Amino acid sequence: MSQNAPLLEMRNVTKDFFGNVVLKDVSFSIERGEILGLVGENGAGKTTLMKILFGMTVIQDTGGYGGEILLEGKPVSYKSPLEALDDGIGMVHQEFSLLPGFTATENILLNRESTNYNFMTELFGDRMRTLDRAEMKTRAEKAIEKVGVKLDENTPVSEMPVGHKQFTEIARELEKENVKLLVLDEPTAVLTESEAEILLKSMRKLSEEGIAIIFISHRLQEIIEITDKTLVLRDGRIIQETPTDQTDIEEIAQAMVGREIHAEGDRAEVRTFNAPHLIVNNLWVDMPGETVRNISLEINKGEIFGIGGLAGQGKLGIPNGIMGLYPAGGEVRIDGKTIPLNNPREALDASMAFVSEDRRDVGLLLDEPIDWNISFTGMQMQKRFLKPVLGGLFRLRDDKAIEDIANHYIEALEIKCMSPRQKAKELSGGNQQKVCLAKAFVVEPDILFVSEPTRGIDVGAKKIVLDTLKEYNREKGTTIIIISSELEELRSISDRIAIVDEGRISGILPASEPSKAFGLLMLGKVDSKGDSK
Amino acid sequence: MKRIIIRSAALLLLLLLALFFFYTGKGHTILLDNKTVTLGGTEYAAVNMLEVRVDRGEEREVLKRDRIKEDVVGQGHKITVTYLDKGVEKVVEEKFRIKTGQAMYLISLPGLIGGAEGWIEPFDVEP
Amino acid sequence: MKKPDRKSVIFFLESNAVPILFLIIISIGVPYSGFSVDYLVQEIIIRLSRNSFLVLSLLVPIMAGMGLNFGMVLGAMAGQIGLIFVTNWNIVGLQGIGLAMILSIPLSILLGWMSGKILNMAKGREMVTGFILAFFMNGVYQLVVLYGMGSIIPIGNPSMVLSRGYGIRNTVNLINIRQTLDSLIPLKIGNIQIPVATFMVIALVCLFIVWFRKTKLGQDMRAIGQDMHVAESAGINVERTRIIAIIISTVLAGFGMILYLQNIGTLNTYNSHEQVGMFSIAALLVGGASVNKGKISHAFLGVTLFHLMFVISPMAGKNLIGQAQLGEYFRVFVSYGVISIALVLYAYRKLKEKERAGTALAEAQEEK
Amino acid sequence: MKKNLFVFLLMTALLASSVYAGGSQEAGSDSGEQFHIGIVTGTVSQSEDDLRGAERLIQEYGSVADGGMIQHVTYPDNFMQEMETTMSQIVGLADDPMMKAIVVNQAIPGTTEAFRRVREKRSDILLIAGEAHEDPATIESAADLAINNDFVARGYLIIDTAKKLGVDTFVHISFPRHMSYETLARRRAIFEAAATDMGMKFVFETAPDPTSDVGVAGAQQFILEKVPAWIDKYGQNTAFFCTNDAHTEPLLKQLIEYGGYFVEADLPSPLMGYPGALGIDLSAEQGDFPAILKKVEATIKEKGGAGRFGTWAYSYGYTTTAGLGQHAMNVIKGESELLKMSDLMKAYAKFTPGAEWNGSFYTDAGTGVRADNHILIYQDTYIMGKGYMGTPEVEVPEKYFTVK
Repeated sequence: MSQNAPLLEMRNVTKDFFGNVVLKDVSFSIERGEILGLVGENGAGKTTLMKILFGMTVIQDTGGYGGEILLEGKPVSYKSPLEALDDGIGMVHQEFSLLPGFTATENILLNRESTNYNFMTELFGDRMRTLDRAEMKTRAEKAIEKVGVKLDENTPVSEMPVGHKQFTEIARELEKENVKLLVLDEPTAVLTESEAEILLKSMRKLSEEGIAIIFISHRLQEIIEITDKTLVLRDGRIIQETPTDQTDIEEIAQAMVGREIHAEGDRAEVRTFNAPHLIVNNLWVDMPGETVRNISLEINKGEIFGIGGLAGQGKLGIPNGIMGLYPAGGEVRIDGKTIPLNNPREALDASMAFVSEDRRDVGLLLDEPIDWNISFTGMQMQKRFLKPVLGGLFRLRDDKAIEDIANHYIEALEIKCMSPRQKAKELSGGNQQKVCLAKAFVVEPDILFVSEPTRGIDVGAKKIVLDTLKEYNREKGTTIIIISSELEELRSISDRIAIVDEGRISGILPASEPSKAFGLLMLGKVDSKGDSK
Repeated sequence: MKRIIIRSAALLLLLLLALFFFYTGKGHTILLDNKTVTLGGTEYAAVNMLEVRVDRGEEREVLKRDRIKEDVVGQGHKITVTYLDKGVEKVVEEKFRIKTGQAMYLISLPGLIGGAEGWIEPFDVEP
Repeated sequence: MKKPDRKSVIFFLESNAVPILFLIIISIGVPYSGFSVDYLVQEIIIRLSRNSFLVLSLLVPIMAGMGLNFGMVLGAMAGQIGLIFVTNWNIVGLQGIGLAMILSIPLSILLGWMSGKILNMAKGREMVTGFILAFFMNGVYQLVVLYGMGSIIPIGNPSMVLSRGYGIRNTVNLINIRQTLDSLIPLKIGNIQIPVATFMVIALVCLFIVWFRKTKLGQDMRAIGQDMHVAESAGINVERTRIIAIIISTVLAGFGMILYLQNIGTLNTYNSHEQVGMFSIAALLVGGASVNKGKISHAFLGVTLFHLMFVISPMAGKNLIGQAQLGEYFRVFVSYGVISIALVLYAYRKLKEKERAGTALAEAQEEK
Repeated sequence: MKKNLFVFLLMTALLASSVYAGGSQEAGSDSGEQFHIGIVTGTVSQSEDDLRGAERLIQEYGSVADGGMIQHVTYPDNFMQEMETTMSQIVGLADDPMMKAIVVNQAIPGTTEAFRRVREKRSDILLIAGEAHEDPATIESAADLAINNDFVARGYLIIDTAKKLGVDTFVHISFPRHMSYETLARRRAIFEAAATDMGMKFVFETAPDPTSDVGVAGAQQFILEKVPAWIDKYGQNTAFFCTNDAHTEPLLKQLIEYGGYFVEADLPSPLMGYPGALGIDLSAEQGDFPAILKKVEATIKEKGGAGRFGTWAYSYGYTTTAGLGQHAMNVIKGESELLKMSDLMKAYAKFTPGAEWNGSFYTDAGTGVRADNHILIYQDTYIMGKGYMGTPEVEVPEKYFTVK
């Protein structure tokens, strides 16, 4: 082990998921006590990079990775996160990996509890040791102190405010004795400003103690404020690697978003609308991880309205709440008529349709054939594709009509399949997405919500999906609300775009504004005056 | 190592406990017979009036040519026979052990009173 | 103490809907049944001493997030096999009970280990899998007892073996050990017999469960019960821990079955174990437990309410409707109907809780 | 909070029960010298005849609820699973201070233990078990009187009757589970011995168990399909006997059509199998056995089955419930002795005008010990188109009592 070797070094790390390259030649290093800021859009490859570092099983299951990782000069390759933990690499996850029913103490010391001897251990092994609650309390208190927050160690996690959950999780990592490197994946996303401040302070303290930190954040302000070095990832490549004091927010934002130059070319024509169609007032939605706190929107008839924002800020909560899939409150009106919330049926009856981001669980009946999937909602909701039998006494499925409609959309959307009878799960992601769209088109809604329509599909399919949406909008005059994490995609199709940050609208801009303006909105830099019409 | 020893000891203890339960809990049937018998060549005549008690059970009367059944638990037992010998009340007390594997024993009370060898013998029901 | 406001009362009612529903039906039913207090109290005490142990055996897997363990029927089988041997060897009294328990341990461990393995392959579907497993194992049990015993496994007692020479008769008389534990320490208050020793054994299990929750293993089980993946990523061996949970439950169920049968006094060789699984689970649910939450108090309350219902409903039904067999139908309808309602109510409660979380969020909005 | 709830609920339940129970006891105390008799039977779906017997008693003596003497309750339909309920039903009867006798028909598993419990509490209650399911030695230890149908004597008498009807082959239909019942297995052995002694051919045929996977429908289908083949194989002069109630109906149906004899059912009654097999509606005759028999007999004759089909004129289950209830009443009033055969027959005869009864005490085949409180009984066999066969007068040779 050489003392001059960096703490962690990654050399030419490359990873593809079945030919789809997500990381290419990523090389960087981090010294002891250094804070590295890792930024990039959603899907830029940050998470995959961290998964590789921790040896998550999903990486091995999908064919491993290329390149090498050196810890203190020694090549390492972890088979499981536990091995990484043993080497002193800790991770604070974006989604909480805490046990809700356990107290802070119990979570911080999970599986590392202090225990007392009793005779039963001789008979049934060490797990028969009883917990030493007093000792656990002191250890937990010490760890919390290290984070530098005030936190009642006896509160169950389920009763904690989000910020405290985050601190608990960090305390858990710090409690480990040999921790050398800490990965913080968007730790401040759920924190209030003052809480974030505390966290940043404790990060500084940790770095002084020689603990290196990889800090993943969308809040560029924080990156600038705290990191020693900034690393910008885009499309799986390192775009920029600079000491933080030599760059600024604008530069980083531009490096992150990147494609601005060519995106400007095919901007949609500017259209104007003046007939409010869907009005949302003070909407809140309790969707785990996508909480909507207070949102008011006014969307015009025939408009394509984009909703953007970073993951976890609540943009997905909006359609899910309006469609009644998650507990919600506030007011939703269509053409002046109030739509009851928390009732999917009412939402559908109000001629709204929803293409969910959750294709596999909500969107599709995976074990059923394509034609069934396409016609299912229409059949259920509008009694279509049914023919009356015995003078209307019963209604039977009209297989002919179902097949016709399926063939129509297979052709229109270029769904690549063997036949309309093929099962949905046998299709590729892009084609599944097209089936979801067809399913929504069939019910001919007035308002169509499309959530993350291009997530996880390739570039070609993306274009078809977006073009289809656009065409459908132009042809039928359907109001389309498209929710996406990809700003460029929104800009290419929408008339106006709202950016959601921390469960609130941070601004609504015409799509023709430069991407930088949106980028800043996303990062919560601009005060949310915006153009709300 | 210490643990292995303790564990095997515990296992052994459990086994011993099982054996203890087995031996002390084993139930046996004792048939008490008051018939004229010939044991070792000597004839012992049935006794007219006779009361018998096994361990701390209740005293039971066994009539002439009668046979009664007592259920006992364990191996070591005591039998107390009270009878009238020419108008005089006499008590005979005998201790005996029985084998765990044998479910049923036959005790000849005249034999016992007469002090014969083999007043107790295993008894099997013909299947 | 906080002063109860309307909301907290409603919350109390909602979260205890099932026991309260039972209580209401029982308090309507008791007068119609016409039973005396003595009889009812005695019945409750008997049922508590008879069934609590079995119901308590369900708590450990619930702690480990494995739901209600239908696999306990396997433990019951092990207990019965222990009793069959003990009866065959004519081991009498407490020693018989003790020996039967010791004999049941290795069998229970084996069966528990097996079902744990299988349940690990069917995570999230433990209850159904356990049910089917018990059904399957019932076949194996019958094979062993009806064909194996007396032929391969020597059984000498002619009153137990069928006259054809192999197979155990459909009832085994447990007169040798009948109520020996119950009557070990006799206590009579008024006309009420209290089986002190049995309750002491039950108290011992309760202590064990309380203590067990405090051990590292218990803590690991609770962690797994809350989130298997989090526990796994913290380095807890989830599969092994789950198997241990099932083994503990199975061993306890075996003991519970022996206590149950020493009170009943006869063993229905081919049916006794079938009786206990469903009823123990129903009792626990009635007591206010759910698939992922079970406390000791739930077990006792459940046994009391559930069995009281079974005791009074036939008579209450008969006196209400005036025909004996309608009493039986009434009992079946009420008892099983209420169990179904209980399950529906739990689902409803879950929904309500979700809604409440939403409302809390909305209120938080208004405060801002 | 949970603990409080527990205590609260318990207290409320007890309070409620004490208040109400106090009331109900007062109500009962003014009926003077009277006493109550508890009758426990199955439900209509499980064993209708038993239940009708209880209703017959209620008709005569009134039910307790209306100030009468009979307290009738039922045991659960799935009694093999709900033994605890059976027990509490029986023990619950003893809670009535005026209860003087409990009759359980049929004495399903759990009866013995329930009787033990009643005895511990109330030694004054007469405990009578009709058609005991549990092992003879077990039920004898707890009941004052246990009754079974005389499977020993019937083992000889059924063969004897068949012989008198001119049968030369006797087919016994059953399956392994039933052959694991001591009583059924022993009767089969007697059948075989008697048949061999009388020069008849004895055949054992296996049919599917209705409680197994095939279900009742499957088992019945099997019988429907097999009977013609059996008749073909063994000839017209063959008598059939089956141990399972579900097998009886299809067997009768096919025998009427294809020929063959049926002396009597396992639990004989004019209602056993005949109504279904003949397709006759007996709802108007409910409980009136002479009328039922008349109608069944007429239909049998009409279909050409005269002299080939038999039964007991009065249902065994019906008379056992009613007869034992009556017997208990006679004993309590001091008019009868509990264990006197002739007194028992007197009580039975009340409900079976015209039919003779006979019986014996049960003797354990292993030890040869005669039980003094376990009586086996049987009724005269009635062959349709022929009349009573006089079986109670037939002497059963001693040797058959020891056949194992």
